[in-house]
Amino acid sequence: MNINLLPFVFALFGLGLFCLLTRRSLVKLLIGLELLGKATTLAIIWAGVVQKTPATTQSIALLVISIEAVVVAVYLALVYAFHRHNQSLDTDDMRRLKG
Amino acid sequence: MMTQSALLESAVAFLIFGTLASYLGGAFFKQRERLISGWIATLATTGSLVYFALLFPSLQAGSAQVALFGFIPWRVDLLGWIVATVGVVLALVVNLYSIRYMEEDTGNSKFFPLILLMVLAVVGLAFAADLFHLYLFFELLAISSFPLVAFRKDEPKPVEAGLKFLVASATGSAMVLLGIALVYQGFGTLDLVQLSTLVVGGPSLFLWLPLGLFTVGFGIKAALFPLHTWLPDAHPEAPSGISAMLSGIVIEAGLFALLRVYFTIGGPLPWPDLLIWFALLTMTAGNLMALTQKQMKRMLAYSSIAQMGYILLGIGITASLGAPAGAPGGLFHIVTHAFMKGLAFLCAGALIFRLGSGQTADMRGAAWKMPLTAAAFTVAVLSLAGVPPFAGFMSKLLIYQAGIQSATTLGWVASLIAIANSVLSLGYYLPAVGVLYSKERSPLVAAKAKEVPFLMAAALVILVVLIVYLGISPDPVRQWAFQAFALLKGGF
Amino acid sequence: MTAQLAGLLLFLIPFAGALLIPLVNFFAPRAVPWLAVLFGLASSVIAFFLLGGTPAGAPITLDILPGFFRSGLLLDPLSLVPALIATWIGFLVLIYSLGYMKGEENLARYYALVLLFIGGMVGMALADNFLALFFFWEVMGVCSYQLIAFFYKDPKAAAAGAKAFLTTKIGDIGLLAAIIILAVNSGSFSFSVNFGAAAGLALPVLGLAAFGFILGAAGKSAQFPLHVWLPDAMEAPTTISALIHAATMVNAGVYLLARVSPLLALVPWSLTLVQWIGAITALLGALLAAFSNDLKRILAYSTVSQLGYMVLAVGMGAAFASQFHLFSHAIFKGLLFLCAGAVIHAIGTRDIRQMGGLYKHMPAVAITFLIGAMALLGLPFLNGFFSKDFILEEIILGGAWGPLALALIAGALTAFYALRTTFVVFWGKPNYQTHPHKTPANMVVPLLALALACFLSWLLVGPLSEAWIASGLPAPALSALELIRVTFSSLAFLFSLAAIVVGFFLFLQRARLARYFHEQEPGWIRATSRGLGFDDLYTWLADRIRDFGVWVRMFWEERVMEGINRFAAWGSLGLSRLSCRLQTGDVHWNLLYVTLTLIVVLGVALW
Amino acid sequence: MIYFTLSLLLIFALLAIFLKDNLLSILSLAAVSALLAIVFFQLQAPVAGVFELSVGAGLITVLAVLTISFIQTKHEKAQSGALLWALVGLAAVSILFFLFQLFSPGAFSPTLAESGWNDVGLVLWNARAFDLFPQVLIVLAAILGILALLRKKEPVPVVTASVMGTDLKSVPITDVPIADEKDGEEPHWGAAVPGGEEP
Repeated sequence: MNINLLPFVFALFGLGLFCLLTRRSLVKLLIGLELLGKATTLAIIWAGVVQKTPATTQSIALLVISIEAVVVAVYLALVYAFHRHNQSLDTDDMRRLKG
Repeated sequence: MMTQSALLESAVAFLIFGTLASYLGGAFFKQRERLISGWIATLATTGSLVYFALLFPSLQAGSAQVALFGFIPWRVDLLGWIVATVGVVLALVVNLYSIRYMEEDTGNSKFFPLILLMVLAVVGLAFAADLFHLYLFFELLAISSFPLVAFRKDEPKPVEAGLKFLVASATGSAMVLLGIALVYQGFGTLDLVQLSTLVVGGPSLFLWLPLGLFTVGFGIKAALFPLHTWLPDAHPEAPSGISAMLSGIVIEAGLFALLRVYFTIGGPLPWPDLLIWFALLTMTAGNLMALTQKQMKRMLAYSSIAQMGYILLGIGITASLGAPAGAPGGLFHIVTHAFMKGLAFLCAGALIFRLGSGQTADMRGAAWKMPLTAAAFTVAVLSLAGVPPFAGFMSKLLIYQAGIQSATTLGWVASLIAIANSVLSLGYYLPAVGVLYSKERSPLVAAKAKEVPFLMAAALVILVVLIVYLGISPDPVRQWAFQAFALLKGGF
Repeated sequence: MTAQLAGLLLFLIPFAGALLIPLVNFFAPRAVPWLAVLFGLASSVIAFFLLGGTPAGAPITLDILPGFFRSGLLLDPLSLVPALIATWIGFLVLIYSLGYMKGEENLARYYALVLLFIGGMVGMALADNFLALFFFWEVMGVCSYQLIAFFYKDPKAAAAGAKAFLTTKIGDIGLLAAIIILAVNSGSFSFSVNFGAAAGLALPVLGLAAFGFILGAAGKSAQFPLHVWLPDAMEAPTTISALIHAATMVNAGVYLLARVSPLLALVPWSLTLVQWIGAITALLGALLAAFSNDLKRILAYSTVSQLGYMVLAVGMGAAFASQFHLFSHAIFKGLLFLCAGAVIHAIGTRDIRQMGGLYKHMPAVAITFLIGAMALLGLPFLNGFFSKDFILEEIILGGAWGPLALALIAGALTAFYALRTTFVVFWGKPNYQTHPHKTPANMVVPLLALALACFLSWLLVGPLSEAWIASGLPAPALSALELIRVTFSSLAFLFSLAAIVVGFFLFLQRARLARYFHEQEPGWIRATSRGLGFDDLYTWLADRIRDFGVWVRMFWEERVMEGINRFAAWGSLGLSRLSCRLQTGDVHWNLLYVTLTLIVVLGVALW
Repeated sequence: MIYFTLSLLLIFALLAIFLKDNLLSILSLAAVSALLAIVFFQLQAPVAGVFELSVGAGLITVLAVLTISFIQTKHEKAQSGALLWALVGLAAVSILFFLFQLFSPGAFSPTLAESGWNDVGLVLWNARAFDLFPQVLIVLAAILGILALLRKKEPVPVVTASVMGTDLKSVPITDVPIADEKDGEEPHWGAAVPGGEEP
């Protein structure tokens, strides 16, 4: 039985991008970034399956997942600071800098 | 005589322990946080720089495998050395400058360690031989720069800039990572040297997708034209020292990563001229946008985008048209740009430090009260525009030459557009200098302007000397740039 | 010293002097005139080394633009005569200037320009290719403009300078066009290459080139119809007039025609054109000179007339004769001008009707002027006599009867105005009010030298013709004795004698003539006094051209350039604002750019 | 069967994107993580699965929920019923699929190579040990960064001594009109910054 998970990877990645592009909230931005992360993690694991080196890809995936968590933490800290200034999580309030 | 790995270990250890010591020292002596953290960081970068300098002679023969601390396999080559050393030099100057500059800020015990981590990331990026390893340093670079951009979190704008930077950067990272996964899926290894041989012999059919993802992913960090949008927000809002670091070495690091990837697995490039088109777009857009900026630092940020176009053009000309001078020109421009843009941002920072305003209009006539700063700014800006006796001219000249050397229509057109851009860039550089030297003075200048304190002035003078020196006798460094690419085989 | 080195020094020294003088003026302004004289002396001494023998060896060449343009020195008799004349007369002029220009302002500029002028002429004569020739040609043009307008505070002088510059420019355009035509054809600027390649050129194209050269020469040598600038150029200091008339500028055109005469010979109509231009100019000049009352103007028209003879000789294919006359003319015209300068210096006016009886005050000047005038009208055994008869003889041999007739009439008129001027100025009733100044010694010395040369210079015909023949240029083998024999036994002698006699008769009848003209005042006389309407015509034309130019300039500046400027400024600013719109500040837009770029990059890769 | 899991994953991803409520969409994201963990199990990558489940579904969710609840105002917290519902649903789905996966291990891809904890540990500590170096630095950077971003607003420490040649007299910043106010106020650091005081 032949399976190919790459279409799912791209679908998930696309969903992440879609979320980033259309949802005007900082929480949704987080979700979009997370979806991108999930897609890449899946792609990494799948690469290990294809190359038959699951241990290597799993260790890479561990690092990637933890980096994801780290980035989310920093992001949330920034969101916290942002909320202090704007009392909102709307990206429409994030348009001071332009031009 | 220390071995190569011992030298590199010392250089890296200085940075690591500098990070820890700087933080702990600052955290323990809360009252003198800024001074202790700052001076420890400065000393750490100095020590690191010394060992980098000692490392140089052993790189003449080509790249070498080094097991850092016994378990980290890096490949040391001249190309990486140049980028890493420029990063360390810039960090040294920025540390020196920030000791005084950050005196109104809190949290300095985090500020200086983060700068050191940033440099560490550049060093790792420069020598990493494994694609995922490279990515990790890339991520380290990003994560250490987010908080620095938003360091003045009590104002809304830096936070906003940090958020935008983070979102763009994380998106780019995800793309890079997806590309890495695809490469691994295709080749079963992530070692760049192995990949470069596999690409030549093995299947490259699938490579367009990861290469595209790498281009866009690293391109976001390198601020190529349509991907640059985070830069004009992040660079001006960061503290000026960080602006200098970001424009001087961080975006170049993104480009360097792209370059490394292209030179290893980019052999069968599916789109030969892409880099050149990107470069032309980037420099034109950057210059155009800089033209109507009202804030000094924002203008400089846009000009960084334009300068990235020049670097990319040099590399692109060599990569796709085969003119040998291009890539060394680009590399040399990385060096000169680090110094001149660093200097420009530090000068802008010095003006803001005294005036409290970043608007160009508020700096009217500041030169008469801050002659050294204004003179340094003039040097930086003229050098950026590529005016002869300064370093920027030398590196730009190499890039123009490469385009003409390639003897193709595209090369010629690219060189002409680059030259036209240089002229265009004078359209905003000169007015900025003119404002400083204006006869009339803005009220802010009349009330507050005075020459910057000694430490900041020292930082400015160091960079001015570097720029003038590289402009008058570019040759050792220019020669290194040529050598770095001559030694390059399979990406290292 | 080899001839090559001498040749090189000959034109480098004046240039060096021209460069040095402003510097010296900075430290020691009073030394400037003497320094200039020193430089003149140096080059004129060096010129003697060139007399000995024309070089057989390779001339000096220099790659100025490697692979594209090399220039060198051409040292043949044809080029040496103008060069030597420029050097020597120039030296005399410099000495003379010591006295004449004393106390004027801007002396450094004056001397620098004079040296540059001399250097330009020497360089032009010694150039072995058209490009260098044109360069020095233009150097002379600029110098002449500057020097004619030297008294720039005088509007007339400024206008005269501009007029000289613009008029000669018309000719320069022709010259440049001709040079380009030839260079495009042969791929080289060298004389020899071009003369070799010219035969292969289609006749109309070659004719165009020939016409360009004729136009250029006419402009520089003040030939009909571009002669109008020369009389006005009399506004210059008299020394400069002498320089222009005798030594440098006007000789250049004749030299050019002589130089390209092999080329003109290939175009049948061009020689005829040159003959007629020369003849008409000779007559016109003489006529205008006969009815002028301004001493310098008379001499200026006389120069025009004599140049006409020379051009006529070139048109007859007798380059040697023209150069011989050029040599003679340089001497006696230089003499006449310097005398005139002395007179003007003494009296303070240029109008001959306010002079008269000056012999008593300045006998030396009077005698030398008389000698010069006699040479001018061609009294036997003076240099002008031999050279002019030589030309007439060539005309007769060539059978150009029309031009001959004009030339003879011009000869008669020449005799008339030469006698009239001499008499009115030096022997007639004194009409001046002021007491004449004494002539300084350093002004008299050059006069005596030149007067002596008027008697002796024709003796050089022997070496000259030998040198010509030796270097392969067409010239009759003549010695001085031979020249005497030929001259006195030819038809031309009779003709010119007749012309002199007629002129003398006219001179005797001058009172009646004057009364006739005064009472009847025929239209053509009025016209003559206005330069036969040429000036009016040119002024009208120039006005129209200027109007057109103003309109073009307005259009160019106001519409085109301003438009471009505005377009560039608005365009770049507009583009800037537009592109700044791209920076929406909205993070979603930022990400949209990223996504679109990804799609485009991947799309390009797939495609 | 793995396709089914992935389809469900995509559905939850869509939910995470489109749900209006912030908490619910974060919980949907947690569900996505959980499903992804199951996919990893199915792909014989249990280590990554467990890690994804604990970090992706657990830690990140907790962080996000904490942050949001910390900054969200009261009226938004009223929807805890929905939260409960979602949590229960999530748990049910996870358990269901975990059981399903346990009952039919390797049914989808019998050729998959297996790698347990030991293998991964071996790789991570030997073959790719060098990646831990930047990893540690990243964590360090993140800690420093978060500390910097969450630092209390405190007065600038006043130091009067002169240390290592630095002249420590700071310049008082007085109010001076600023030329171009169009872009909003410029940073006046040193001056008091208006902003919400957090508890």
